[in-house]
Amino acid sequence: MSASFTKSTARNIFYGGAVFFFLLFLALTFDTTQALPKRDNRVNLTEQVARGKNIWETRNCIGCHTLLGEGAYFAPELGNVYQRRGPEFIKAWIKGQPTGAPGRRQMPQFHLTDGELDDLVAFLKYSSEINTNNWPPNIEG
Amino acid sequence: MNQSVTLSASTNPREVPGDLAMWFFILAELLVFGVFFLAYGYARAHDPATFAAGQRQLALGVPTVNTLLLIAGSASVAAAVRAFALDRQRTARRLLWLTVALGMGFVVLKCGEFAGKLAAGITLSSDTFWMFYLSLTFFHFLHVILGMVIVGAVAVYARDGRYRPGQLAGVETAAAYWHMVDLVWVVLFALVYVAR
Amino acid sequence: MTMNALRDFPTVWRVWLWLTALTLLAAFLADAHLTPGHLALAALSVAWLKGLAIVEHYMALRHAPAWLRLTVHGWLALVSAVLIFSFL
Amino acid sequence: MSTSTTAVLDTPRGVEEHAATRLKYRSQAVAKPYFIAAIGLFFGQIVFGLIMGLQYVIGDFLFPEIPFNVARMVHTNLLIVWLLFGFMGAGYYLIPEESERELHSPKLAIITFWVFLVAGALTIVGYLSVPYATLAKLTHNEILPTMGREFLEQPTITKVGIVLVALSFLYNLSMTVLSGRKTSVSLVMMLGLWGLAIFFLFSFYNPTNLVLDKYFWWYVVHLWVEGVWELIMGAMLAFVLIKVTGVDREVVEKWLYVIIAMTLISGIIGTGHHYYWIGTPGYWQWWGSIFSAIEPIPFFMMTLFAFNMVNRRRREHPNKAAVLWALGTGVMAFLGAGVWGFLHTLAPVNYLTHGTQLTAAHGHMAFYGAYAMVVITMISYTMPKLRGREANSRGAQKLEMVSFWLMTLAMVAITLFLTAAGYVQVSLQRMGTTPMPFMAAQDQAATYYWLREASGVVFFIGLALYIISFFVKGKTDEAAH
Repeated sequence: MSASFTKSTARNIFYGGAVFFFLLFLALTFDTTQALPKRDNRVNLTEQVARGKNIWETRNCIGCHTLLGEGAYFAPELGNVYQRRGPEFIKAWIKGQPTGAPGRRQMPQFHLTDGELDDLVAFLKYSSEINTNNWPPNIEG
Repeated sequence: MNQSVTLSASTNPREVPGDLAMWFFILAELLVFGVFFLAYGYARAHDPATFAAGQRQLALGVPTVNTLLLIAGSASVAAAVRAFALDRQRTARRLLWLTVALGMGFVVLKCGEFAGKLAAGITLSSDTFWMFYLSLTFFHFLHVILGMVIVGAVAVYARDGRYRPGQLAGVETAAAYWHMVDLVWVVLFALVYVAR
Repeated sequence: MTMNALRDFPTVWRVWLWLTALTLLAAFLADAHLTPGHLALAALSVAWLKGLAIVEHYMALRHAPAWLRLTVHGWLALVSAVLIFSFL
Repeated sequence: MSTSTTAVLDTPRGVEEHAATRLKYRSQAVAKPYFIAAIGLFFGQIVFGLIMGLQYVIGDFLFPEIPFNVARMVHTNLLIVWLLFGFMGAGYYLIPEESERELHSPKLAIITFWVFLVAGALTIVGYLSVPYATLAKLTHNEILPTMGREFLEQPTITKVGIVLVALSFLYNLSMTVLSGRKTSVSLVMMLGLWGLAIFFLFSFYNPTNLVLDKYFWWYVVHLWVEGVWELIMGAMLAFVLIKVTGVDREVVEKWLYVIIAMTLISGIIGTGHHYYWIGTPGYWQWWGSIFSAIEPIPFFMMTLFAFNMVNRRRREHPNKAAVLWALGTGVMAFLGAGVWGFLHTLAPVNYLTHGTQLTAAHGHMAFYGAYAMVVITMISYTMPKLRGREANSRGAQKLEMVSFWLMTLAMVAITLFLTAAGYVQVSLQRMGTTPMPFMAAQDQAATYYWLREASGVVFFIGLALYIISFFVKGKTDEAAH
C-alpha cells in the first residue's frame, strides 16, 4: 500500500515550489533590468526630470490621477498628457486650478513656480516617451 | 475531498502512485505548461512566418539526444521503483543515480544550446518565437534541475533502506515528478523543435 | 504495487525502446520534407503516443484512480489536439 | 501577566479573572488592544470611503478642506494600517496558543502597540492638517525621498517606524515560536509576517527612473497581497477552522500547505500581470497572463477547504458568527481576488481595462473578501475569549451576523456598480473611433457612482451594527455547547 497524502510532502512541495518560483521570478527580473535601457527612455533622464518627479511625488498627484495606468482613477491618465495637451496647456491648467465650477471635480492649487512647472512638464514628457507596448489604446488615456 | 480520496485508495486496489500532495503540484505544473503550450499555438497561428524563421535556426541533433536522455532517465527511475519493490536496494539506488546522471547530461547539453543562442544575441525580447523558445525551454530546464534534486534526495535517503516493498511512497513521489518533466518535454520537443 | 511491480519490470525496458524509437522517428520526420502542416500533425501525434506510454507505464496511472488517470490523459489529449488543430 | 498588560486591558476585575480561564495563555490578552484599534481604524477608513464616493459625483464636496487625493490616501493607508493591526493582533493571539507558551514579552507588545498607534495617528493627522508638500518638507523627505507613491504615501520617517514596529513584533513572536512547539500554522504565519516585513523594504527604493520605480513598487504591493499576505491569511483561517470545527490538525495543516503552495506557484510570477504597460518588456504579457490565469485556483481551493472543514466538524462551536465569517472569507476571497481578478488579468483584456474603475471594483472586493474578512474572522473568534467567554450571547451573535450580511452584500453591490462604471468607461473612453475624454466618460457613469455611494452607506450601517454588536449584553446560549 503506497497511496498517501502526508503533511511532510505537502510542506516540502510548498517550500520547494516557493523557492523555485521565486528564483525564476528573480531570473526574469534580471532579464528585465537588462532589457530596460532600450525601453525606459533613460537617455532623457535629466536633472530636470528628476526634480519634476519629486514635484509629482510631493504633490501626491497619484492620489487622483493615473500614470501609465497606475494610481487613482478619479482624474485623467497623465502618461500621455504631454501629447494630448502639450506643455503650455499643462502649465496653464495647473496654474488655473481650482476651476471652482460648482459640482465638478476640483484640483488643488499647488502654487508652483514657473521653474517647477517646467520641471514637472519635463517629467511628464519623459514619462510619455517610455515604451509602454502602445498603451494607452488612444490619446484620451 | 482528501478523506474520500485516501479512503477510496485504501479500500480500492487503484491507488495514487506516490504522495497526493505531489500530484497536486504535478497537476499545477501541467496546467501551467499546458496554458503555455496553447499560448504558443495561438501566437504561432497568428504569426507563422516569425515562428518558421526562428525554427529554421534550431538544430535538431542536440534536442533529440536530450529527449533520449530524459526518456532514459524516466526508464531508469521507473526501474528503480520496481527494484525497490523487489527490495534490490543496491540496484535501485544505482538506477536513481543513473537518472540524476542522465539529467546532468541534459543540463550540460542544454547549457551549450543556451550559450549558442546567447552568443547569437538572442534574448526574450528578440521576437515572439524566441520569447516562447527561451521561456519554455528555460522554464523546463529549471524543472529538470528540480527533478534531479528530488531524485537525488531520494537516492540519498534510500541509503538507510527506507524504501522497501510496501514502503514505496517516497520514491514513487520522486519518480512521478520526473515523469512529469519528461512528459512535458516530449510535447515541448515536438512543438518547438519539430512541428512547423 | 508490489505485485504489479514484479510483473512490470521488463515492461520498463520495452516502453523505453518504444519511446526511443518514436523519438528517432520524430527526428527523422523533421528532415523528411513533409509539407509543414503534415509535419506538425506527425510530430504532435508522435508526441501524443509517447505521452500515452509515459502516463500509462512510467507514471503508473494504469493503476491509479480514474479521476487522476483521466485528468492527465485529458491534459495530454487536449494539448496535443488543440496544438495539432492550430497548425491545420 | 505583566502590570502594563493588565493596565491596558481595561476590563472589570471580575471579567478579567474570567478571561484568564478562557485564554490558554494570559499573554494572549495583548491582542485585544490591537483588535480594538483595527476596528476603530476600519471605521475611519469607511468614513473616508464615503467622502470619496460622494466626491465622485459631487466633485467639490469638502473641497478644498479634504481634496480627493488626501481622502484617498487616508482611505487606503487606514486600510493597510488596520489590516496590519489585525495581523499583529492575530499573531499575538495565535502564536502563544500554537507554541504552547506565554509570549516572549507582553510588555514589548504593548509598547509596540502604542508606538504604532501614535505613529499611525500622527501620520493621518499630518495628511489631513497640512498640504502634502508641507508634510514632505516637515519630515525631510529630501533626505530619502520615498513619499508620493500609491499606498506608500507615508513620510519616510513613518516607514522607518513601520519597520521598527515590525521588527519588534517579529522578534517577540519569533522568540516565542523558537522556544515553544512549532506547528505548521505558526510556521506559515511567521513566514508570511517575515515576508511582509522584508518586502516592505522595497518601499525605500525610489529611483528617478519611473520604470524601475514602478517595477519594484510591485515587489511591495503585489508580493504582499498576492504573496505573503496570503500565507498570513491561510494561517489565520486554518487556526480558526481548527478551533471551531475540531477537525484533526494534521488534515487542516496539510491542506494549508497545498493551498499556499498553489498560491505562490501562481502568484509570484503572476506579478507579471502588472508589467504589461509600464515600460517593461513585452514578454511579461505572456508570462503574466499565463500565471495569473491560474491564480484563482488557490482561492477556489481555499473556499472548498473552508466549507469542507466546517462540514466535517466534530463539534458545534457556540460561536456561530465566527464560523460564518470564516466561510464568508473563503467565498468572498475567491470572488474578489479570484474571479474579479481573472476578469481583467489577461493582457489583451487588460489593455482596455488597465487603470479603470474595473481595477477599483476588483480591489474593493479582493481586499474586503480576503483580508478584511479574515481579520474580522479572527476578531470574531478571539474577542469573546479575550472578554472572558467562549462565545457572545445569542443576541450579539445575531446582530453580528446581520452586520456580516449587510457589509458583504453591500460590498458585492459596490463591486457590481464599479464594474458597470468600468464597463461604461472602457467602452466610451477606450474603444471606438471617437473615444470620449476622461471626464465626459465619467459623467456617463454618474448613475453607477450614485448607486455605489448608496451601497457604501449600507456598508457603513453594517459596520456600525458590527461595532454595536460588541456592546450587546445577554447570556451565552449554553445549549449550544
